[in-house]
Amino acid sequence: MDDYTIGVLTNVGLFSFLALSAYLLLVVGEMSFGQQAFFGVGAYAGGVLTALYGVSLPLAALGAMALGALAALAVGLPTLRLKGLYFAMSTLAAAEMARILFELLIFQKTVGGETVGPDGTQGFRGIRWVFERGVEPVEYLAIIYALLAAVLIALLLIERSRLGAVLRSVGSDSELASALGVNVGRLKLGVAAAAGALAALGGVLYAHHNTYIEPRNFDIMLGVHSLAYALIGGLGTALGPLVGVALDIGALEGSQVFGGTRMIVFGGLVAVLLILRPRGLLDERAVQWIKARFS
Amino acid sequence: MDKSALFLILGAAALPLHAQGIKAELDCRFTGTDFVYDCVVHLARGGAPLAGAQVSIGADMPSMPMAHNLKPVKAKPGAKPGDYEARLDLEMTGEWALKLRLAGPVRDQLVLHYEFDEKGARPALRRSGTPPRK
Amino acid sequence: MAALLSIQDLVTAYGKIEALKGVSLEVAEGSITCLLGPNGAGKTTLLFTTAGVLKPRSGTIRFAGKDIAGHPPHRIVRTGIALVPENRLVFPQMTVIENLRAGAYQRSGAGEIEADIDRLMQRFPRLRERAAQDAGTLSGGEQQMLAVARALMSRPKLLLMDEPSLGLAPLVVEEIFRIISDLHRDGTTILLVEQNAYMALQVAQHFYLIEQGKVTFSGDPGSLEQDEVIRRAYLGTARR
Amino acid sequence: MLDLAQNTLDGLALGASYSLLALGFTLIFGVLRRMNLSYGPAVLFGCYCATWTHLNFQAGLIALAVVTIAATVLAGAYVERLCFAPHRRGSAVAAMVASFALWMQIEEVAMLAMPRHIYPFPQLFEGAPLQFAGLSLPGDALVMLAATAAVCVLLHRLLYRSRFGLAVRAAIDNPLAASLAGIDLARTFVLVFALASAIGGLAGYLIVASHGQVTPMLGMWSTLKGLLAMMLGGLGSLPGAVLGGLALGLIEAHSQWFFGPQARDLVAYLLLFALLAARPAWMTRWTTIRSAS
Repeated sequence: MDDYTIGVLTNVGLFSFLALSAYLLLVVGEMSFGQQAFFGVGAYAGGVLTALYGVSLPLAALGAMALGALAALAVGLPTLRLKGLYFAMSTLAAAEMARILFELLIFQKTVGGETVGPDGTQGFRGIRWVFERGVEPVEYLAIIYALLAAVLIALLLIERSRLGAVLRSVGSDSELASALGVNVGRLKLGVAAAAGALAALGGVLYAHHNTYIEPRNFDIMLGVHSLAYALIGGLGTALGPLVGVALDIGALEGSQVFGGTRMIVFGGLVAVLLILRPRGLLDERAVQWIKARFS
Repeated sequence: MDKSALFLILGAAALPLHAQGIKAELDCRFTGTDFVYDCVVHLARGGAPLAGAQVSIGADMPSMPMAHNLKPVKAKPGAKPGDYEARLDLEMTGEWALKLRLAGPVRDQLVLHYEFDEKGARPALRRSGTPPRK
Repeated sequence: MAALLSIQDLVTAYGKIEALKGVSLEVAEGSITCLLGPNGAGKTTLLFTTAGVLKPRSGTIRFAGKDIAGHPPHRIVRTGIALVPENRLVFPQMTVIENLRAGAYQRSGAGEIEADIDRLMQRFPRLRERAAQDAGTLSGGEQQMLAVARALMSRPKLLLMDEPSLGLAPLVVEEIFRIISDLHRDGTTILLVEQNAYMALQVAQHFYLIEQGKVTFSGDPGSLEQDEVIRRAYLGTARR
Repeated sequence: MLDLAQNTLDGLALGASYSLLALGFTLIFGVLRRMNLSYGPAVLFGCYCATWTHLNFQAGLIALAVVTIAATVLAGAYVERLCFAPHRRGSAVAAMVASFALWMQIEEVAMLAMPRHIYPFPQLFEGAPLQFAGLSLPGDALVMLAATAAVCVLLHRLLYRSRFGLAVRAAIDNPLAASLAGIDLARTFVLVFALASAIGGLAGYLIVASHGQVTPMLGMWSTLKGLLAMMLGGLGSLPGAVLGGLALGLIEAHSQWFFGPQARDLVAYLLLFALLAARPAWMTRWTTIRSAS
């Protein structure tokens, strides 16, 4: 595979973490415009841990995920009792605040004779942990997809378990679910934390792939895209968001057929697709239909 | 695959061994046809020109870098050592994040920000994401 | 008397579930025709289909000679049919007067409309007292009167009424049925869906019994003993 | 003290543009109960069409305003037909995501047609700012305030004194009752969408003419500001949209003065977040929001 194909597949993998993060909240009926903030938290935390403190990537990833989960709780605690559009707007506000805080974040150390670390709007260069260990692009791609596979397996197992059913019940009618004894508040917070950690994991991997991050990478466009991928792909299964990402970045971007006009084609395609399948490609009905075919 | 599996398991916490910082500068000239620029990359390490590297240049938009990126271009070694030439075909003017991927004597990746216009390109003055108020 | 409204083999479904399984009935001009039947028999579906809110799957609805099946609600209102829906649909954040004006949305001639409003105010004195109030602040009975008055503002030839006495105090129910008889006296044709079979049969000239989306009986109030009708309406017509 | 007054004045002028944007947003949300993410991009499309006209023909200020408004209404109609008409009875989320997809599309069309990063736009008011009592009010700010006041008055008269206004308010209050009263909901929604787009086009023109430049950021910027102002004013209420816009303008003007440009937006978002988290009753007294999905 040439460098470009590896690059596109890596982007698909990285974006999938973010789309899955948005998907998790959608399953419990909450629409978040802010998962890109936790993606950014993961990127900055992971970058600082490896570039400034020499922590190994796996350890740094765990640290970043923990921080992502904490950040998600900090946003979720005051807002998760909000409904629909109010919750969505609070996540948007929180994420834009995070982006501006990244712009104000200046925290540098001299390591090996160079000053390294976040420098506000100048961004954060030199996250070279992966390059210094001579990891080939195709190997890093394998790591990303191994982690993605692990996350997917976990999600698909949860979906089949009792917890999966409870999550979907909260998503379809949270009043009814709480009437049946589900602690909706605590459950939604748990899901928000998990979604935050998942986005942070994607962030760490992105930072080390790109070796440079800046606040503008984590703007509202990223958040709206990840939400759209989950909704276009369909909420029936954890594979749905991946279909959304693969459709846009994989097919259209990768094909370069449309070149500059890719967004025009993607925009029109999605609008028409949503008319035919308002709940996305792999919605609940499609998943039942497929299960019926194969079980 | 051994190297990546190795460090996944080991996760050894090692001091970040830093390849000496590589500096890169870019001179680009507008070729006359829309958004196509002829560029020369000057690579230096510790002050001395870095010759003999394989350089490929990709370009991303600062916002949504994972969705907007153009096919990377392989640069040809230029006249002087440490110089590499490449023709960049961008979709539009404005600020681009150029991703230089180096292989050969040193493996690294640098990201440079340049503002492209009708004449050529100059380092982008970094302003915040929030649009400035008049 | 010629039939003002005649419905033939009307089928309306919600997705796969057929709420009306081929209903045929007629409403004679100037009459009060009553539709009785247990909950979920399809009474409201029939009114919604006639008023155009629901699209029928098949069958015809002939009104004053024209087939209006499937037409959108705003065109059906223009042909002269007005629906007073279940649980008193009003515009809660608009005043009583504005609710009435909305009812006359399709009519032109401001003078005539204001005259109609005054006439209705005489017929419904309670509405005159509340004229400038938001409809949402009215009592159940007052809202029901407002809903009827608003429907009358479009000067309908046929008035469809969906359980006007639902959830109202007995005294108010008396008043509602007095209004229905007055409307009948003034020549308005009424198709009345009503739970309160006893009161409905007092005013109706003809009635239909509907169960699980099918008409199972039709006749004049005299043709069956009152209790027999009520027994059938609510205990079903299971063969003994 | 003088600075406080000057900042307040600047804040009101800035807030006026936000109010116009929020009015357009709220009209669509109030009637359709739907969120239109293509609202800003439609305004961008309008402004780009005006810029194209300006670059190729000698067009006066009024002509450019008309082109902006007309093009915005055109883009708005396109969005309405493809994203909102098909989902009228369906899910609000599908409509919103479809409007997001068209946001991408419209912005890409605009940027491909005119790829330069920044385009000059004829200044609304060349003269020196108005000076009184030690305060200065630039001409375009004055026009912005006047335009916003005019739109508020006209909109109020339209809604409370015209037959169309009665239909719009009835559709907002109770769509089923409205259709039973003989109001053609489909036609009302299309007309309201056009009205909201026209207001957005006017706002876009005034913003671009007072800045004297057009950038591709205008689409996202106006969507965010309109949304923010609408939420601040209490979702779905037209007076709330105007007040929310002015409040946002004041917050930004004062926080920029005290803490600098970055803090300006930080304070605005922080305030919205705190407001939403605390969620005082007055924010929802006007509408009950069924969950968006």
